[in-house]
Amino acid sequence: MSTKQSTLGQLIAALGLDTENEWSHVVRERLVAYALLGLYVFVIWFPIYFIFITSIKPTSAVLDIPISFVPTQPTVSNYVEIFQNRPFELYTLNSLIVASTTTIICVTLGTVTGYSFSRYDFVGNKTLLLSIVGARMIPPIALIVPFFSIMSNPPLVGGLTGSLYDTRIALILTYTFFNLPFAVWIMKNYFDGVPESLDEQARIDGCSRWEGFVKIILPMAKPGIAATAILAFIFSWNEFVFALVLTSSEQAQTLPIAVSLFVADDFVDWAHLAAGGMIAALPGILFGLFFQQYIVSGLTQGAVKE
Amino acid sequence: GGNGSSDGESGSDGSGETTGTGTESMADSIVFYNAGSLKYDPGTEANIERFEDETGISVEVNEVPWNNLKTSLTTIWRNKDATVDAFNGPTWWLADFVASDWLEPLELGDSHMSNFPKNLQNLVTLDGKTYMAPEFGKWGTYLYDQTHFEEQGVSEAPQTWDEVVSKGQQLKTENTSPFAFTWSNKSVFTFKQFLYQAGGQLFNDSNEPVFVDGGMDVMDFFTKLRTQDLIPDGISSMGEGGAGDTFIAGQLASVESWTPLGARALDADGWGKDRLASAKPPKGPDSRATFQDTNGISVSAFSEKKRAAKKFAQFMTTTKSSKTNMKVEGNPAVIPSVYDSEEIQSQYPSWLLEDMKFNLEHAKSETYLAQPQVDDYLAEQITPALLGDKDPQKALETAQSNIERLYQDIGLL
Amino acid sequence: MAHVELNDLVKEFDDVTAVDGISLDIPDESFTVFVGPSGCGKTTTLRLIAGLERATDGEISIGDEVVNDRRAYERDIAMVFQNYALYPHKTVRENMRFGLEQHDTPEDVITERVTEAAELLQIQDLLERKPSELSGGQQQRVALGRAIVRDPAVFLMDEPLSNLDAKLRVQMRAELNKLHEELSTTTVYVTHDQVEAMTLADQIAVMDDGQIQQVGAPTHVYSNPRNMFVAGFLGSPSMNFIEGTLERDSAEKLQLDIGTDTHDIPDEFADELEAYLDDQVVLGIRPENISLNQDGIAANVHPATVQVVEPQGEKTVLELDLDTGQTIKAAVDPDTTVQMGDSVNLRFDRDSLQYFDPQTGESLTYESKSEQKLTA
Amino acid sequence: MAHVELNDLVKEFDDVTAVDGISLDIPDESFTVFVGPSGCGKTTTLRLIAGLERATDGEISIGDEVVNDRRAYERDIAMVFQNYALYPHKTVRENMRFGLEQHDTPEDVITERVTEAAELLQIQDLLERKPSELSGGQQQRVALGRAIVRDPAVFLMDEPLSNLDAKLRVQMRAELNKLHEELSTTTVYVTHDQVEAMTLADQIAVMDDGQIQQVGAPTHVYSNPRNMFVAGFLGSPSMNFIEGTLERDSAEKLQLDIGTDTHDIPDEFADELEAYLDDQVVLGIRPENISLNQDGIAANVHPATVQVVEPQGEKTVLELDLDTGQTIKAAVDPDTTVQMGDSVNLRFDRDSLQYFDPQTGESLTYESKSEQKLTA
Amino acid sequence: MSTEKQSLRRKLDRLFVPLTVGPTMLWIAGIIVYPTLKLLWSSVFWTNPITSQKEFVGLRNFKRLIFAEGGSGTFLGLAPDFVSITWHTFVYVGLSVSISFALGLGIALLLDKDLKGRGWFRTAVIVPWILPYVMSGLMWRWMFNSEYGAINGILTQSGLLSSKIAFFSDGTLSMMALVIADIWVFTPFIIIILLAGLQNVPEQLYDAAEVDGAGKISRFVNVTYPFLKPSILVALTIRIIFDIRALDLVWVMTQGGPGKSTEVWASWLYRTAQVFNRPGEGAALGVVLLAVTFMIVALLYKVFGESPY
Ligand SMILES: Nc1ncnc2c1ncn2[C@@H]1O[C@H](COP(=O)(O)OP(=O)(O)OP(=O)(O)O)[C@@H](O)[C@H]1O
Ligand SMILES: Nc1ncnc2c1ncn2[C@@H]1O[C@H](COP(=O)(O)OP(=O)(O)OP(=O)(O)O)[C@@H](O)[C@H]1O
Ligand SMILES: [Mg+2]
Ligand SMILES: [Mg+2]
Repeated sequence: MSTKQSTLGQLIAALGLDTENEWSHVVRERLVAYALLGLYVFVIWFPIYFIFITSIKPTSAVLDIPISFVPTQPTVSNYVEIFQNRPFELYTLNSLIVASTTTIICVTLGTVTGYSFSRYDFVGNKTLLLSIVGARMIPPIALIVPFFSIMSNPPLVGGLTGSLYDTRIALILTYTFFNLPFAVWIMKNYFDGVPESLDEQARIDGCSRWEGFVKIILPMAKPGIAATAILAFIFSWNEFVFALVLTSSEQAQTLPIAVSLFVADDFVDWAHLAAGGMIAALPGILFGLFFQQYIVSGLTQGAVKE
Repeated sequence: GGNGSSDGESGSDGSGETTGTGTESMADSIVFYNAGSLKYDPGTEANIERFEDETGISVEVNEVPWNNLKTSLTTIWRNKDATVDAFNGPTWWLADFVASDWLEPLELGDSHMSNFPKNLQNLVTLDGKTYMAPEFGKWGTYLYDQTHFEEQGVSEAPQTWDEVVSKGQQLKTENTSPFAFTWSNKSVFTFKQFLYQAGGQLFNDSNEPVFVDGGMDVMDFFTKLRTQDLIPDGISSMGEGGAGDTFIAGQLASVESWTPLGARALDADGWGKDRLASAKPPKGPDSRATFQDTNGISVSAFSEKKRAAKKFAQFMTTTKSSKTNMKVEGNPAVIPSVYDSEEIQSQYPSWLLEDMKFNLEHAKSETYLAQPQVDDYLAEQITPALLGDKDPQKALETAQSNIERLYQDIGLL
Repeated sequence: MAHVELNDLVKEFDDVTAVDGISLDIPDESFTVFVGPSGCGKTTTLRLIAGLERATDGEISIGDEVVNDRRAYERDIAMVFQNYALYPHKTVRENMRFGLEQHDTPEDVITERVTEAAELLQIQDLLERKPSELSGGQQQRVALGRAIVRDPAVFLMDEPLSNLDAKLRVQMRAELNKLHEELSTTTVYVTHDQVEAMTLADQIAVMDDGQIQQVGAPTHVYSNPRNMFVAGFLGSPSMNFIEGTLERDSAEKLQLDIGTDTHDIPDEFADELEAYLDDQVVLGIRPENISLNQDGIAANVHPATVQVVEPQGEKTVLELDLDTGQTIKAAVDPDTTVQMGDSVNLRFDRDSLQYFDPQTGESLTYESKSEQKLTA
Repeated sequence: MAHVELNDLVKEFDDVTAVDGISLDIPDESFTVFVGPSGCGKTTTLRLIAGLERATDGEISIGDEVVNDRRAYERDIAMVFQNYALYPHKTVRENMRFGLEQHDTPEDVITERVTEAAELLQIQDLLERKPSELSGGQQQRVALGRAIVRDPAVFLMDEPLSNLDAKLRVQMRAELNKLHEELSTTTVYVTHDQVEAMTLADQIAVMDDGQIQQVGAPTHVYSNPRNMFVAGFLGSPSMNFIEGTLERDSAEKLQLDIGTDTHDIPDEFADELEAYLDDQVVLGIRPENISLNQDGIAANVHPATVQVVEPQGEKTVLELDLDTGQTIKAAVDPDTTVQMGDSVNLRFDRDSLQYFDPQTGESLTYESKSEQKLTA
Repeated sequence: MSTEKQSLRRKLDRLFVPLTVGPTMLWIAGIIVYPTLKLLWSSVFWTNPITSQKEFVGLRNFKRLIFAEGGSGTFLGLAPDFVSITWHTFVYVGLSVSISFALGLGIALLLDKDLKGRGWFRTAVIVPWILPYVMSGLMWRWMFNSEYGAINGILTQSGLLSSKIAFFSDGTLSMMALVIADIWVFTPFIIIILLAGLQNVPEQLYDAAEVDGAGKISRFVNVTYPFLKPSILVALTIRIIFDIRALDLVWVMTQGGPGKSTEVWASWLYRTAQVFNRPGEGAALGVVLLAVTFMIVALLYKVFGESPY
């Protein structure tokens, strides 16, 4: 009893909910925040949970009524069957390579360009920025055919022979085209919020534009960079239509394609689909968990808050 | 025929290979686009393995989700790209592909083609050339829940549309609807099947849409079913999976579904050979024809490995392959003789085989140009009509005039 | 080490002219202090020298080289910003190290200098904190520390001690003095603290409205202002100005008629003022040069009534109404016993008198006083 | 209108105790000034009163109500922040209006008050600018303006004049004084400027290291510090401390042996100091209470050598080496003629002497001097 | 430092803007110039889907898509498809963007608080966005399944409803399902962008506002919002642009059905260009879409465009 209380007490203290050390309104707000966040997380995770329990139900039990929301006879057979037939490791690898390369390119170029747009009033600054944002308003679906033709013909540059069709490079190029404008724009807006006096101080400290940018401004732009990186990563991670058209084999196909393959034409085998979906979701979830501290610290650190 | 070495000099496909002529040497690999995952096509998978073993030509299978296969192919061909050699798809794509010069005639020879029933041969032949080798059949089979029938005192499946209605009254219970259709979320397919049963067709020989009269029979039938509550609510959204699921859940007394549902039902909990039964489709005003949705293999006109691809198309559609496919997967064979073979007879109940064979021989279909858009014009009118939200006559007339205009537009009329 | 030269420097922001044609020579190794009212352009001038703003017009040279087109990082300066501009994500130590690292200073030198500066600024215990965890004065000391660890050609300091208490400020002032004596780095310094200006400066530049009013040695400027603005700006409480008409008294000597009272002009100024006979002249006298004549009425005293007694610790400031109606201030001994309402006689220290032209504000006695000093 | 009471107030940041048990009564309508060295906890105390920090311990009441759990916006205070904290996206006018709008002030009152305050602060011309287009001093005035337009229960001002030049500061000080006389709003004020502290305060609280060292009327605290810290902190240059051994001279009177020289203890302190006979005692004397005895050696003078002559305008500060080796400072008339190296005799004003226990730092004469003042 | 190195440094510094902006502009030019021209070019041609022959038709493609051919009795002479699909798009984008924005803003504000364990909350909240859209679409199709879906399960098994709802057989319900799925998938995006933006709000201004007597709402309006504006602009713009042309969810969940009741511009464009093989009309739709998007973005710029300084 007493230990229970003390662990409860510890929990309360750890969550910053003890009225001893905190303002009562702060505690009240925190409580409300925890409650709301808890509710929200519960609601948005419920579908994932439902897919998960569907995936560990025996195939036949999936269609039981009433629906059981707690698995009674969990089984991994759906997973085993799927894994036997699917090179998921390859799809995951492709997704990872494509998404991370795209992210690196977009974040690098987007950050430096966004910074210049934010700080320097060079000729055409506004026009260029507007055209960058405007560029991304073209709906990509309208461009499937031209893109396919670019990628399936030997590239103009580099003296390479052979086309880029069904390579990760094709996807990376396509995705950077889509993501870069946004990266530039997000970073520009972010840098607008970083006080210019810090640039000046860096200059006084003997930094050239490059050095000041790299050593002072970049560390402070972490939240913006993190947001941009996540955006670029997830967009590439999730893209489907172009992956479908530009790739045709495991050497370049990504997870969304893998998932879509579970959809047979004429009936949906929900148990296996759910298992496949979980497997396809897993890299993302693991990725999220693994990088959570980077995501979180990226999104908060460097903050210019004074 | 298991002897694949007859023309098996596996010449390497030289880099300077030219397209178009049949005199090229045999490539040692081809790219095959399969609709959906081979996981769900074990029959095809087994046949591909046999092909590779016997010819030494390796087949690179590219699984493309069904919904996107046509897009992928269209994109590739609009670029005159040689990425794909052969693919597997339904017969109703043929007309558009052929009209665009995207497919290569298969030159399968009469001996091969004569294995298939006449109606099917016609379907894959355009301007006298064969563009698709039929691989396996897809058509509706009337399945019913025998236990439920017995409980409601119905001893025999309905033989005609009228019986569907009359027996439906008996079969209806609180939890169970008497009747549903496999094609139900593709209302066009449903419509076509019943149109054929009513003796109608979509187009006449000079490409004019002519379905309004026959269509009205279909609409009348449906209105009866709907107003008398003999089909479930929301019928328009019940895809094959949905109808099948509902059937297995015991909430449908009978269903017109493509055959694998039979196999699924036999495996399901609480089902078995005693409970599941099949019958021939109920006869409409004209016939018991079902809708033909057969899949076959075609070869790309832009392929650089046409010889190997054609060989593949032929191999995959031999009697043996057809039998294998049916054995492994339960896909209905498109060659009547397969149903009589001993292996198959021992594997499936004879009543089922009898109905399947009947369907194969009586199925109907049409190939017509601008199929997706024609279907779209149809669907947008008949879906609300089927649901009772629109006057059927008016819906059909609108659809017909829209299609007429489309055909004028593209120069067919 | 370098001397800095400003030539007709102008800086305009949209519709504000912040710096309006400044020319100034800042000799090598000198300590030049800018003073002037709020918004007169001190910070802007510093930023122009630093290369953080582009001059609208004019020329800046550092060490004989025109640097208008040089980037700030190429000018080799260290600067203390008025608003600190500390890097919020770096600790105090990192803030201080950064400039040195940028200049490829060896690690041991960095450590040494940072430690030294931290000690000098009494922030040794704060080295690992982030700026947000510091008090205002501590942040300011870090900003100062960041500059003094460097060894630049020019130091620019913008009110670096404004947030420090008197005691610390005296210490820091002494340290800055020592530092300047040791390193002799040319320093340009902005302050609003007169004591700082007087004690630190080799030369002091008084600015107003974007222009330099007077430049010179601090005591010279203080005791010999060129015009009423400078006279009034320096000194706290500021100089009293008493306007009157110049006339001749019965003895034919010049005297100022200031209403019901008169003021005798000292003989040495008679020549300069002659020309203003019968004209308006302003007499300037600093509060600390006024004393209470408690021995009864004598010559050259002015009767007045005490209005306010303001003890300020080391001195007491009196607000007095002259019998002529003008209000003036006097700074007297803190142990004075006068009280509100007392009638007193004021004696103006005759060595410290100044006379100005009320129209132009120019000092009438500037030249002669300057000479006097020189000969003295 | 409200009085403010602080009871054993403590504020700890992670490992720093910024405020360490402060108890203070701030009477209604009073003007209380906090002074103390940089980092001693002044800002933190203000923030605690404002409700921007939560007290780790202790109690704060405003107008008889304990407000520990009241939020800042429920406390009805106006505050000038040390770092201004202007809203960068609002114009000067909007910055000033905002607080009034929050308190549902009628439009015409807002307009009137903002116009008035702007005039008073001499920022009328800047009303449409954004803070980033202002000089440091201008920003500070806006921050001040934002507070004074309000009519709160308590004003909190954190070094509101630190970035203004002397002249403007004197004006602002006067305006604040007038404002306080008109409105009588309880005001808590932090400054490092002693003149400000002395002239504005009804009571002054000297802080060190998170604690209050002494509270009282400004002149009282200045002339009668409770301990060496207070004595040394107030006044600039600060009080000289001379340590010696208390002994009896030939006449049996107490005297301080300060090496080669001695210092006679005035009779009125004989009783208090008696107990320290043969012990160490520290003599405190402010620089301005030291004068140069130029009439040759007499009683109670101390010979010394001038080391540094520092003219500061209104006074000149001398750094002197006593013959005993100790260094002290004296503030003398600016027209002094002494020069570096001169030998002089110093006279300590005997009314202004202080004595301290060197161990505890406590004043030994605090009690008796307080009484003296009272009876005087 | 050697003078050589110094002059290099100087040169590099002078080239800062060209070097930072140049490569990106070149890179992007690929998608501005080429595809835009391609799009405009294609939109004035008509390709016979049967014979693949191209024909210059001027603005006919636009006329056909936007105005009814007969023009009889339709609203403003607009094509009924155009009107209804525009309305669907408006409903779909409007509802899902506004709801997810409100939700995302709320959650971002909560997550910006100094809470223990907020790291885990952040991760948990982002996950829906990490899952492939296809998977999410299927998942929601399963959730809304008319027989075995969790939603029907909960509603009927808890006794709230007596019979199950066939969500995908009703246009309105299908749209609702799409909107819910869309909100589920894209709210994390809003959260992330706004969360990053919130980091730039100077803490001291909250203090100043609180002292000025500003309550929660007023602090949000007067301090948070001005600093968040650029991020809101980014979040809304990208969100709207993505949603207007988002195809994945619609295609996986309803394919525009039942009938055409959930057909939106994106699926219409896809259907026209890819399924019907009518690239010219698809391109024309693309141009319309581009113009509409541009207008929306311009509007957003007007509302949120100013930066806080
Ligand atoms: N957020 C914080 N975290 C940790 N320490 C802090 C924080 N804020 C203030 N301190 C410390 O608390 C002490 C008191 O700070 P405070 O700001 O009250 O000083 P102050 O008296 O206002 O000084 P100054 O005159 O320099 O402004 C200082 O040592 C400071 O470093
Ligand atoms: N970025 C700007 N845009 C417009 N006006 C500006 C800008 N910066 C400064 N000013 C104006 O230029 C004038 C000079 O400003 P500056 O900062 O140099 O004054 P200062 O002498 O440093 O004053 P203070 O002692 O108050 O800091 C002021 O009137 C100020 O308002
Ligand atoms: Mg300034
Ligand atoms: Mg402070």
